[in-house]
Amino acid sequence: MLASADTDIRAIERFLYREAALLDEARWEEWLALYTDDCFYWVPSVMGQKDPVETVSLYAEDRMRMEMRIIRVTHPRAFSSDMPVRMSHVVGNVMIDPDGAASDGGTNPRADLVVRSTAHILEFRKEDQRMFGGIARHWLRCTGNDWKIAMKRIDLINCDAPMEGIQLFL
Amino acid sequence: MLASADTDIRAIERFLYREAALLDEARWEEWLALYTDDCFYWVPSVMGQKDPVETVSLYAEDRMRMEMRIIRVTHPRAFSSDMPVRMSHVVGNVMIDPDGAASDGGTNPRADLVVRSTAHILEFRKEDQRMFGGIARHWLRCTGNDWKIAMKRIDLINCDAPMEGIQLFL
Amino acid sequence: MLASADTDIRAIERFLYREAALLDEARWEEWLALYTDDCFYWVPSVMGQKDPVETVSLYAEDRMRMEMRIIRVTHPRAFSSDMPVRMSHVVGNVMIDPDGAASDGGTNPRADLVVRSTAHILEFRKEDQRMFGGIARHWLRCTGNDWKIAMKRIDLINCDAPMEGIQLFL
Amino acid sequence: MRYDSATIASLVEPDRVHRNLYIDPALFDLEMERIFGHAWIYVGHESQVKNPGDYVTTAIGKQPVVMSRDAQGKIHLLLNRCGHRGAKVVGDREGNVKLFRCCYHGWTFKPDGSLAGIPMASGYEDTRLDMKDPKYGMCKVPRMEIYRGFVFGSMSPTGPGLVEYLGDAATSIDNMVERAPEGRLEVVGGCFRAVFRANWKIFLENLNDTMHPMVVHESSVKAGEIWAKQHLPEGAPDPLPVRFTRNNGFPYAFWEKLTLRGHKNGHSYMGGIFPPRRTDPVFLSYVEAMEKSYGKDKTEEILSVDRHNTIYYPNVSFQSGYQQVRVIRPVSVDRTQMDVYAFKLIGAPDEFYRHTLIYSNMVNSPSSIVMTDDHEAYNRVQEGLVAQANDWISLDRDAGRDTREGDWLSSTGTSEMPMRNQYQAWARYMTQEA
Amino acid sequence: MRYDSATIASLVEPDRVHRNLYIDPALFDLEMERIFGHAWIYVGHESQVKNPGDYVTTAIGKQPVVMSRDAQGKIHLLLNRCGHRGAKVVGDREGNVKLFRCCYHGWTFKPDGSLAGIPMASGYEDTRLDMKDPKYGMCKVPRMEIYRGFVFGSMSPTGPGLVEYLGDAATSIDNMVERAPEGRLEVVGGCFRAVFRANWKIFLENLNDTMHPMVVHESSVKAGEIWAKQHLPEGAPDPLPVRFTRNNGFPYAFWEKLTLRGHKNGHSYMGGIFPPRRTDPVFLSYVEAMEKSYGKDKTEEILSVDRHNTIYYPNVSFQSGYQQVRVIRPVSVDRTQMDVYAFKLIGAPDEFYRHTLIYSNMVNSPSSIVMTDDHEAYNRVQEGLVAQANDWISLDRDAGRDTREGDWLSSTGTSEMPMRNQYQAWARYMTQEA
Amino acid sequence: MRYDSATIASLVEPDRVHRNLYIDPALFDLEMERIFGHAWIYVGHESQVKNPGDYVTTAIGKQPVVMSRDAQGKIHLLLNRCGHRGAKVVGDREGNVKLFRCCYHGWTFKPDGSLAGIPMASGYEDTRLDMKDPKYGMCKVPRMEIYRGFVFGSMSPTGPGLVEYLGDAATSIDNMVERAPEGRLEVVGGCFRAVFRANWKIFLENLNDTMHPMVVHESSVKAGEIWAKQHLPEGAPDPLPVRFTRNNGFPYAFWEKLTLRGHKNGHSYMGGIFPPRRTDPVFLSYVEAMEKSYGKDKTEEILSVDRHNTIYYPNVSFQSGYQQVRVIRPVSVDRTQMDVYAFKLIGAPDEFYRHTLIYSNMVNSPSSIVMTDDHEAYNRVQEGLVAQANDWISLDRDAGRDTREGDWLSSTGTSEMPMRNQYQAWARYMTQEA
Ligand code: FES
Ligand code: FES
Ligand code: FES
Ligand SMILES: [Fe+3]
Ligand SMILES: [Fe+3]
Ligand SMILES: [Fe+3]
Repeated sequence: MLASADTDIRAIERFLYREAALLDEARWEEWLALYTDDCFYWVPSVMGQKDPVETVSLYAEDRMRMEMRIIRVTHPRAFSSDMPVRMSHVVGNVMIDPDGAASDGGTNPRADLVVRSTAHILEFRKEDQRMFGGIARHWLRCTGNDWKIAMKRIDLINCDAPMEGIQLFL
Repeated sequence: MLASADTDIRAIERFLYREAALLDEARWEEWLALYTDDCFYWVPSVMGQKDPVETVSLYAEDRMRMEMRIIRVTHPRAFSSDMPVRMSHVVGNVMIDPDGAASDGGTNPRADLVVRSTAHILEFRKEDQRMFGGIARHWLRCTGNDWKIAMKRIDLINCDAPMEGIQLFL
Repeated sequence: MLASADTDIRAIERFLYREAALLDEARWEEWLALYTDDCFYWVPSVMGQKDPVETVSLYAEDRMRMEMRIIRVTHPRAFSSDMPVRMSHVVGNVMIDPDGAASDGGTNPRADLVVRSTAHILEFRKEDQRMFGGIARHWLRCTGNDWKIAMKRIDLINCDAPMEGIQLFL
Repeated sequence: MRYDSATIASLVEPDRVHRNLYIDPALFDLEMERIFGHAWIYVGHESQVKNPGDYVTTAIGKQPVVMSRDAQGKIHLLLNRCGHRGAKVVGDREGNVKLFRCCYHGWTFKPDGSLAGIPMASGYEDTRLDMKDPKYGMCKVPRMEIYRGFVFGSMSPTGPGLVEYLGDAATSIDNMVERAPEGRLEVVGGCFRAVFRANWKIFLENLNDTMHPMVVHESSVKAGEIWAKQHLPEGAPDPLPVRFTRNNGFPYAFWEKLTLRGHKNGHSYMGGIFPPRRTDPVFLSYVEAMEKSYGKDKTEEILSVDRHNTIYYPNVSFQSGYQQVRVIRPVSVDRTQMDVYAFKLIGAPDEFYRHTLIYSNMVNSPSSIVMTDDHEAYNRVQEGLVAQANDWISLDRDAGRDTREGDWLSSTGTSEMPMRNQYQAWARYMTQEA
Repeated sequence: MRYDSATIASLVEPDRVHRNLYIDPALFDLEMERIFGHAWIYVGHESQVKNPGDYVTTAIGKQPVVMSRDAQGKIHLLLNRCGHRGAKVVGDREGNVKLFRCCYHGWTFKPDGSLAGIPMASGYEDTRLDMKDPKYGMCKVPRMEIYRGFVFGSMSPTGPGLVEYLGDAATSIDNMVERAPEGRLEVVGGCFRAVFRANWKIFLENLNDTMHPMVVHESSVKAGEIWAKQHLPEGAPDPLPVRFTRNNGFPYAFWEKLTLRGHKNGHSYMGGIFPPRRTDPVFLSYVEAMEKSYGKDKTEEILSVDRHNTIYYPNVSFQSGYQQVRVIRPVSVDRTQMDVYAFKLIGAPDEFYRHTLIYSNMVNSPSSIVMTDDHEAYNRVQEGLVAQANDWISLDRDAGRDTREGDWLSSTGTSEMPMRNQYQAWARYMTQEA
Repeated sequence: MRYDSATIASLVEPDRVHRNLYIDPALFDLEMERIFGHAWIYVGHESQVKNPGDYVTTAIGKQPVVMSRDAQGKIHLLLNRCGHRGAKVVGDREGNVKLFRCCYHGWTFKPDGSLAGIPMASGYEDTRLDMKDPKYGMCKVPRMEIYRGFVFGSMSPTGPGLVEYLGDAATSIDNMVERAPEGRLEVVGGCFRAVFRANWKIFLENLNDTMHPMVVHESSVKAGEIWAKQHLPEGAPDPLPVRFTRNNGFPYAFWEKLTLRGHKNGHSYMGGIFPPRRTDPVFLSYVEAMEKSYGKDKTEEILSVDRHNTIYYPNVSFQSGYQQVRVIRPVSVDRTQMDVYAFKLIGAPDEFYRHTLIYSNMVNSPSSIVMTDDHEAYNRVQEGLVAQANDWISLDRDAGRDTREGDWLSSTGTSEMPMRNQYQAWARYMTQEA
């Protein structure tokens, strides 16, 4: 019982680590392939934001907008990226989050479980680094013998601070 | 044997992750409930500090002082917190620490094992972030089918650097 | 099968955590003992650097140079260290890296597997902290019932940024 | 270096400006004094302080300001500083109070800034302190005026009134308000706070700079085009995200034909770049609501006012079609904060506001695939101007072709007239000593 | 802006000071020159360099200083700079050496700063270099004096001696020393280093500001009260942590009755806020040790001296009851470092020192639930003073009611007299050109 | 503080310099104008832009510069700023283009900086804009000259030519080039970028400062010695890593005998510290290649030129034996960036270049066990000079013993002559107003 719980969490960790690796290596197509067709990617602009439809969000993207962002970032003329942005994700404190559903902002994604982890993201651009940190939640849907991400939400501790441009997915 | 060691460490990780989550979500009562009545919370002000009674400490708090800090932080007039402080803890490199007892500063807590982990803590307040890092040690006491924290010690790598105010527990 | 994969990764994590602990505690001899006699320690100065012999590297050290660095850092007259440097390593996202061999820069180390992890390293010196982050790869060789590090490569996201002196191993 | 008026005047020519305007901290300090210390500065909207006791913190240049509503419902602009020993009284961004209370010695202030109470006031008998003296309260911003719900403040006790100042550039505000079936707007929830490493004037230049979109935004234009080609049947209407990105890629001929008008006080606006009438059900139900309030003709009239960015010099830009208001706070000569607010049209269907948010999130977020390119362009200008190559910045495009009618200059849609116009206003402010 | 003496004098009035004192970098630089460059500055305690060869690094204003003890046991204050090409000689915070050795070319210096050796000194024959010339050594701080173990330095070769400077404000130091049964104090282990984002003078204002505790510290006052109510039987004595927090919440009447005295050189002190005689066994055994050394009456006399903070202008504060010494180093006009030392009373029971540490950890740590609120208050003042609302900062409380006796001003316990007194001293220093 | 020439001249004496040279931001700004704005500044090597369209970004003082190669193969130095509104045109570090394109409005520029195209140029008819006017292009660095593949630029349109400027200090460059069997060098791959918190001149002082190695580098000297003792049989030849570290520990007698020469323009060089002829197979096969190209005698002649660092004032240092070039960019009065390039000798065996890289990685990397100690020493000087102890920095060693022959000063190998020589040049530049 505990063992199996343990097994599960290991498999989930592997899955989240893979997502982070794809982000850090800018392998966008493979990254997006981890998401469901009806996925939603949400980074609120307010701590504990209720929903993505009553107030602005740093990111509130369905698959269409995620695809557009990827086309753009990989486009040769995305000059904001001519000094490339590099990222390094630590996915920490991975836990099954029984109450996670409550934070779906009313989007009610179809998912089999919600995983909560701590995101520490170091970003480098031009000659500066900055750090992002907060709680990441993944709504995972079981598909055959693998997972897909139906929704991802990241609550950054500095979500409402003045910020310089963010180019990539967190 | 290895499997069981493995199982143990998983359970311990879950426990430490839970502590971190309660800190990051400022759920102070639940957090404190993880500690024993005779607990001790210690953050030295000197690298490798011998004990908490011969020199000052950033934190050297028994349960009474921990309770007072919580009352204070949650008090509406705690104006230092009217721009709330937010934290994000990564609990990394969790290991059983066979020699951990040696670093109890002579407090000799009643515990069943000492766990060592690496703490990376990102803090946000007003518009700034700062990073804390170092070694965290938890003295865990087995209580029925769960753990309690009899003592926690964090050795920050910048423990003796000039510091702006720290509001919360690390 | 999955269980055993799981078991392995746990053992590997324990091994990498131990390496990090020895670095954070400046226990250099014990740290070096984790490496094989024919080991190679490499930190490229260019993102995705092809090899260590056609362009400069932040570190490109065989065991001899590693030993020299340790003698030097521990030497009483290493005045750059008279304000000691302190480090805190989080070893995150530990994964077996099936394609890892490709990034050996042509050094072709004799190893049984390549492990990929995310390194977040907080460094303190004088009164400042700075953060390093990137992908760490360990080429592990199975020796009896333990591992040895045949090669370590760290690709820092700021590898080509102007940098103040780095004293220690990352 | 200290600047006299003659020197300052010499930095601005009809068709070019001196590089120092963007990089000299001494000029920046003078700007805070002579422009942000005199002009009408946008500070917020009534709806941010709906109820008595509500307050929000804002700024006028580098001055920390509180906008509050008193028990009688009157709005006040206060400098965020205690009359005792100067502590910042309000620490958080918004809230509701009966009295403001200073954290240091507990002096209290009414929402109108007047001193309400001092612990142990007896200590002040027979001293210079006079509880009625506003100096001992939270001082008022010398002037405040509200135009159709939009609150402006001026640090100067004298000068033209707000209405005179806005002139008929105010029509863009009028139109944004009228676009609400109930004629009222509301700020809901949070706002974006973005920061760029460039002088504040570079942002103002950009807002009516119609020669930049197809270049700066090329990657998001392509994102829209490529996505559409991949996913949409030939000739299908653009979903909003595609429209919001690809429209920046319109041919030069399109931009050249846009209206472009500059007002003598430094304001300006450009014509719209999105189809003023959409055909999706959300928009249609919105039109329905409009017609119910205003009738067909008036609705037609309101919706036919088709403007993109309207700049009110020196710190705010309105985009009425998607109800976006962008406000800047200069931080230093090479750093600027931009706050972006999305407004809700009271009386419009909820779905309509969703579209407003889609615009905000896609176009005006710090993580927007559109705006980040603008900000990088600003940063690039700031980085480039370090080079001493040449003391002058060109504003030559269509120079000498502006036509004046009353308070207004008009030009072709791709002219640099709006910038020339801004710097004429700049020179006027900056040469007013005192 | 460059300040002449008349302008500086005009910035300080008897009952108010000009806002520029806190925010103008030019004034800050002048302060470093005219105040920290002349006054007696506290640098440390003898016990920090117990043995020959011991040294610690410290500072006088922004000057890096080394306090060392030579082979004869004499203490020296040296500027931490090599006489060759200027490298900082001592890099760590403390240690023990026979000779200081510069890391760059290996010049060596005696603990008294004199040049001990130069590799290949032959290269200096017939040159201007004279090994006996102190300029080629580590230069001495022009003046050093020690008062009962406390070391002060002055960057000015002339001026009043330390004893004259301290005047009988020195009685607070006397009392702290006498509180040791053996009449000696000792610094043990580390110290706290806290930083706040405010001008250094705001800290000095705060130390005898008795109108702030019940407000600034309200949350920790409540923490003490609530905890006590929850856990203690009616009327039980307060455990130390409760006392250390709730006492800040005493009624105004209590503070008003406190002694408050200001010395002409800018020093001042306030009466005690903790019961001078405790009844716990630790304190009783301490009293026993005291009486063994001093006898009953003298002990009574010593313990009845009941003062809280004593300020020695411009950089140190003593709290004798719990043996706390707080020292500041101005970093910039809006940034200050504060070092806190806990002293051990030699001859007192070990347990007694535990209580000293409990006080340090609870009240003076960067993570204290008490002091962090003070520092936030200082930061708030610095943030608020950006506002141009009003050029003046009020020091009106009980103005005009101070009574002078010799070097001293006295006032009611809640008066702002100590600040008025500090700024009179400030103006005196700052108008001494030289 | 503003400096007139007399004041500046008074800051430099034959045997000492004033502390302000290292810490006064006003002097730093003047240096950027009068030294980095006039002297020949090293910017890069031809091989960094091998092919038509290749470019790299570099700098002259604080001026952002692009080095490019046009279709005809000609190299150009351009200021990295757009002729329109000033945006930095090139954002990345290197690349290849047909035309540079500004990110903001799409103006394009030829590799020679001339304006190639403007979208909708029609907007500029009858305006001041003239497409042929270089001001509207990417402006050229006023002068560029190339000496044997090494590219220098000068921000001053007038002044001595590069050859005259280098004087016969150029022989160190000649020798480095001739050490390539094919007489050509090449930069391969990346470079190191190190930053230290000290004034740029402290770096220049250090390069021919032969009194520092045995002290600053003691820990790496010991590392080499100890490792050798532990692992090598008595009298075995030193492996390179041991040589690269322990040689810094040679006795003073060795350094005293080194050649040390200073050129009137501020340049200088010192004799070699590594055996000029190695005996390992790699070196022997290199000599073979050399002799194949040059014949025995010429090879002998080339390899017998044995110099360690050659400084070309004010921003570059050559080490020919291991083909290291170190270039500095002053960032601010107390911050400097250093770029280190390793050169490949065309025609030498591949293995030979490996040795060059071992030297780079061990000696010149930001994580080197050697250079980090130099940088810490520079930082220490900057930290120490805060102390007002003494206004003067000593350059006394062997002062008055320099012997002049033509453009050159000579001295014993441990003299501070090279620094005295640098500051004579410094004073010359700094007193040229204009
Ligand atoms: S500063 Fe506000 S009450 Fe004293
Ligand atoms: S700088 Fe100290 S010995 Fe040269
Ligand atoms: S700024 Fe370069 S094209 Fe306009
Ligand atoms: Fe744009
Ligand atoms: Fe206080
Ligand atoms: Fe060196």
